[in-house]
Amino acid sequence: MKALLIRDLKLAFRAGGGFGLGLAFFLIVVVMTAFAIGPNPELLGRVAPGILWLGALLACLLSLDRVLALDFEDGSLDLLATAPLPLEAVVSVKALAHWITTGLPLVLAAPVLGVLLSLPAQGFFWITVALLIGTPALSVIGTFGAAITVGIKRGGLLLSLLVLPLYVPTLIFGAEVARRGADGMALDTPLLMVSGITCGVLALMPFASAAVLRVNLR
Amino acid sequence: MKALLIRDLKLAFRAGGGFGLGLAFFLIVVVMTAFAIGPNPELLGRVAPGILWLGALLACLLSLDRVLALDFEDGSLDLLATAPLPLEAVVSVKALAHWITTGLPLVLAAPVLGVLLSLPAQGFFWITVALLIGTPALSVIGTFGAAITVGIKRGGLLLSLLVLPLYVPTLIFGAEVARRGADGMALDTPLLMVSGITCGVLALMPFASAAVLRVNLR
Amino acid sequence: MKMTVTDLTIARGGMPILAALSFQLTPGRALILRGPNGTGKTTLLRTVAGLQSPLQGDIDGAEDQIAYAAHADGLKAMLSVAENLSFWADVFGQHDVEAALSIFNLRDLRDRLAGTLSAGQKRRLGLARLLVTGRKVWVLDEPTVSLDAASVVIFADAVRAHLAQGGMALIATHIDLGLQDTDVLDVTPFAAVAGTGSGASDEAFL
Amino acid sequence: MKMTVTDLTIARGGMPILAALSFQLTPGRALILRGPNGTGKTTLLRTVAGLQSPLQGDIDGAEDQIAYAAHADGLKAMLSVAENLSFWADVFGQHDVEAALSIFNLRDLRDRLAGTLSAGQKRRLGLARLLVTGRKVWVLDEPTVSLDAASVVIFADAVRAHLAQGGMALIATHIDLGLQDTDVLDVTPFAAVAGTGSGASDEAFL
Amino acid sequence: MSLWEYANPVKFLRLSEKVLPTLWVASIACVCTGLVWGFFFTPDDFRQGSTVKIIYIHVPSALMAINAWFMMLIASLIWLVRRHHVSALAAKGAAPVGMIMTVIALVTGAIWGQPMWGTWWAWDPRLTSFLILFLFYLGYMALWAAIEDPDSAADLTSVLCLVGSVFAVLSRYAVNFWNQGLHQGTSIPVATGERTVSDVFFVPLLIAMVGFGLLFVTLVLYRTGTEIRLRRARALMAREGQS
Ligand code: HEM
Ligand SMILES: Nc1ncnc2c1ncn2[C@@H]1O[C@H](COP(=O)(O)OP(=O)(O)OP(=O)(O)O)[C@@H](O)[C@H]1O
Ligand SMILES: Nc1ncnc2c1ncn2[C@@H]1O[C@H](COP(=O)(O)OP(=O)(O)OP(=O)(O)O)[C@@H](O)[C@H]1O
Ligand SMILES: [Mg+2]
Ligand SMILES: [Mg+2]
Repeated sequence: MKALLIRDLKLAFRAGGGFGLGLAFFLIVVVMTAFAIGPNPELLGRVAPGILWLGALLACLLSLDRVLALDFEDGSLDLLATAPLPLEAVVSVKALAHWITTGLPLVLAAPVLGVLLSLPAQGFFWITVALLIGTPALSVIGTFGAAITVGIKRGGLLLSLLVLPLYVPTLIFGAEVARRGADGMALDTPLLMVSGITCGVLALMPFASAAVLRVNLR
Repeated sequence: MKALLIRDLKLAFRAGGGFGLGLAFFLIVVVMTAFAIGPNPELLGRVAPGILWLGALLACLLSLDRVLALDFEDGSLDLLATAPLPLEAVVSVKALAHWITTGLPLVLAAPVLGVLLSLPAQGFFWITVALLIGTPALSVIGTFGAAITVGIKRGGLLLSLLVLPLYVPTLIFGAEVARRGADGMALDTPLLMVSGITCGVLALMPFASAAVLRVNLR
Repeated sequence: MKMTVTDLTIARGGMPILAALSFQLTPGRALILRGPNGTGKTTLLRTVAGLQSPLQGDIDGAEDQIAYAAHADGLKAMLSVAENLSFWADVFGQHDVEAALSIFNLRDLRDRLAGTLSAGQKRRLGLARLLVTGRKVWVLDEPTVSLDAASVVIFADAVRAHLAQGGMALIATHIDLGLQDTDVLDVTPFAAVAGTGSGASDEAFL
Repeated sequence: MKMTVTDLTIARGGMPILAALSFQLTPGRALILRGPNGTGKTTLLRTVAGLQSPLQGDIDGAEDQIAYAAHADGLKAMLSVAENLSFWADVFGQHDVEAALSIFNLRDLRDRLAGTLSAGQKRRLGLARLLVTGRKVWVLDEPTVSLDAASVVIFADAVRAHLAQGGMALIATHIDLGLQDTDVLDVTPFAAVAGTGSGASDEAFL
Repeated sequence: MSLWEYANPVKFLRLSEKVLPTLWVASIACVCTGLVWGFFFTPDDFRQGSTVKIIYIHVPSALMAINAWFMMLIASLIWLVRRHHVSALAAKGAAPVGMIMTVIALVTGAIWGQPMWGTWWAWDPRLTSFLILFLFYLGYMALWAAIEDPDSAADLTSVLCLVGSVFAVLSRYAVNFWNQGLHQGTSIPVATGERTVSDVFFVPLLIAMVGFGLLFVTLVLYRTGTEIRLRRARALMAREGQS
């Protein structure tokens, strides 16, 4: 398992997949939104938390199709399936690797981008917290989507079609936390919900993903 | 050339790539935005034109990595390069196919989604026009990006990184057209700019794409 | 311990392609699968390796014993030869890759990115992987594709060594591997006759 | 018309691997490239096919004459066998694919999705592509990989027929194709000696 | 004789062929009576005017849209547990019907919203969750379309349906939390004890709902039959190609 994690991280960095790209994409989406919406800072400030979440979500999404598809194409998955470690472990490790290379950087970058969107001062802390709690769910759910679409060549679009609806609850509560944080309102309910979703997903999704993956390998 | 176009369209439909997916993704992005920003219709109305453009842009983006990469992986590109038709033609056809399967549906769907974002009544016509004029540029520029990243496995993320900045002018002017249209202001300047960009890109990009592709093939 | 396959029926795309197939793998011996293109060798190997489930029949003594190698070598273009190999070694709980490297003389290529290898070199690396799995049963699908004569000999020696240590091998191939005293199984006669594929997913509809 | 390669030097990854290579293809004759793994056959073929440019030397009489077939067959999994073939036929301005289909007996597979073919069937389809290009010079990289004996014979016949019509063929292979009176070129002696790769992109830094 | 024996495609076909004609007649009759009655023989609502009549399409379709997904969920479970092809195909056949129902509910709702709320669309929780339901239908069908091997497709879509249902429920709550809407609550007696609609409107509505229910069953049976025949043809052709 450790070997797998290390290898995935290595690959992410070498193949120009990891860290940088997700971040850069995040940045671009945010900037683009600024362009698209127009320079009005007050307006930007109001939509900032949402846009940050949206950006994070899309950045995750775009890197999802590399999670399993690459290994499927070059046969690594077949070999891993015959290897001693259970598929559940494999998908979990993959999700973890995806989070480290995508989710984590986003969390760290969010405050900086918040500045670009003139996010209200008290919002910074909460957007970070919300993302920190929410992004793991995104990675795990995403891995499930990747496992379903792994057989389909370049299934990127289908993947996002399947995954995005599953992201809805996380997004809503996450954005709610951020928005309320920015407006300085009470936010324990949404915060609880996000944490709940993340925990539940972390606990159960890997089994679903592994099951689906087995189907796709046969 | 006709053969190539027909084949690409066929593949787009069979491999579950074409039409539907791009649309669905567009729809989802819009819905997600609403979740992220909040249900306030007045606020949504103001960001609507921008969001619609952003959605169209991302939908294009996500389907870009299928444009050339698939043919590269299974060796078709090598064979096409040794075939009688010039690479310029090949990339143009590919761009066309991409527009037909992605850009066109987006144009048609935009007004409907405008409803969801409570876009002001007079905005509908102009957002459609703006997209109709703008999306071809997106496809052609995107094909260029695809040609650059074709060597890289699952270069989807890198691709979007390279392409999005190139999209900025189109996005800005396109969104401007839409916004001014929505506010009922004069919009001939941005309209001219968008058309100009599209024409220029259509005329010149294919050569750049073909050149880049040649480099990647060797 | 030995591996027994009894009365196996396998399918692709919902239709049985090989039926009533039985054979045995005994330590120290290799079984060569032969048969024209499209008879179902690959499918059979995948089934034995547990990558797809048989329609009927069962496979005993295979669990966690099998090292599978197919057309796709599972190499990462962006990892060096040594890294690729040691990754699989770790996964299978082994440690030294030097032996494997030198046997398939990949020593001087060890730091080259796998993506820059030639077809044959890639294949050699793929085969070297078998040595670091420490598994007893090798299940190989056309292992010598695009290997030159010398490398084929190297491979044959590797198989012989593996058998000598009480290993087993199930190999599908079209060309002669120069392995002595191996059992040969021609799968052609087992081709499933239409309609006999009881349990095939589509049978229910007839 | 013939095809002449004079004093060719080719490189991979910025280092020359074959140098001072000269040969000729004459109508009606096939040239077999031999050499151990990693000597540079594939690179040579790609250069001849115009997919990469040589460091030195030149290739005459090749432009728009070459049909290239490599490890990757350029097949679309989601298109049927017939569709795949007729696409390439259209691209090369040819029309009937029936002949090609029947020669490589793919008739009964014609409506099967290419993605569901077995390794050998895929390869046969890839070779059938050559017939619908109508090109005079065939440049083939290990064409018989994963073909069974019968199919190898079919392929050999196809090549012979092509040559008989005044075609030419440049074939890299490790196994014997059973083609009579062909010229054989072993590329091993032309392996570039380190440092002689004048013109190699990195030379400038030395 | 257990119900399961109709899990055999052939038996199922025979049965459906027997019952389908009657079902067609019955469902169409119900729908027509319900709608005609509702449209022409009920007084205009004092507040909503004649626009209220759209309820006779809107509500039934809305209900069916939800029930369709339930039915798919159950069918998927049956497939995963007992691997009866019919149930998998039934789920496959139900999806488009359900999606159409969703679209109808959305469209009629939107049309209704124009006079009632003065807007075509509002991010009301129920409306929104219907939009999400629509997305789930889209994904589900896209997945069916994208995979060639029918059994894998059945497995994958079933799992997706299970997971999807969980998240659909989650989303429902999320949306409720996110925005308290203007869409009125349910007032069907079965749903809540008392009712807010007077009999005059209610009886035809009931008939219409029954009609839509029947129509749904009919369509699903019909489509399942088609799917089965397709698979059968496929099997026969495969057999041809083989022998
Ligand atoms: C696109 C938008 C809409 C959607 C998706 C939608 C969805 C639904 C759903 C799911 C039901 C559920 C049936 C139930 O639980 O009782 C329903 C019932 C109903 N809807 Fe809508 N609706 C929409 C718009 C509207 C509008 C604009 C109106 C007009 C004011 C409206 C009025 C009703 C009424 C009166 C009922 C019956 C509720 C009851 O049982 O009394 N809906 N709608
Ligand atoms: N989805 C499918 N539908 C119908 N037939 C299929 C499907 N997939 C594979 N087949 C057939 O199953 C047969 C077995 O394929 P397999 O790859 O096992 O053959 P093989 O013995 O490995 O051939 P080769 O020697 O060429 O590798 C082939 O004839 C193939 O055409
Ligand atoms: N980027 C690179 N850097 C250094 N060497 C490289 C690079 N790419 C390829 N090579 C080397 O170039 C040589 C030629 O490769 P090529 O594929 O032409 O060999 P080949 O004759 O086709 O071998 P095979 O018979 O195995 O197919 C190989 O030894 C390979 O290792
Ligand atoms: Mg095979
Ligand atoms: Mg080679």
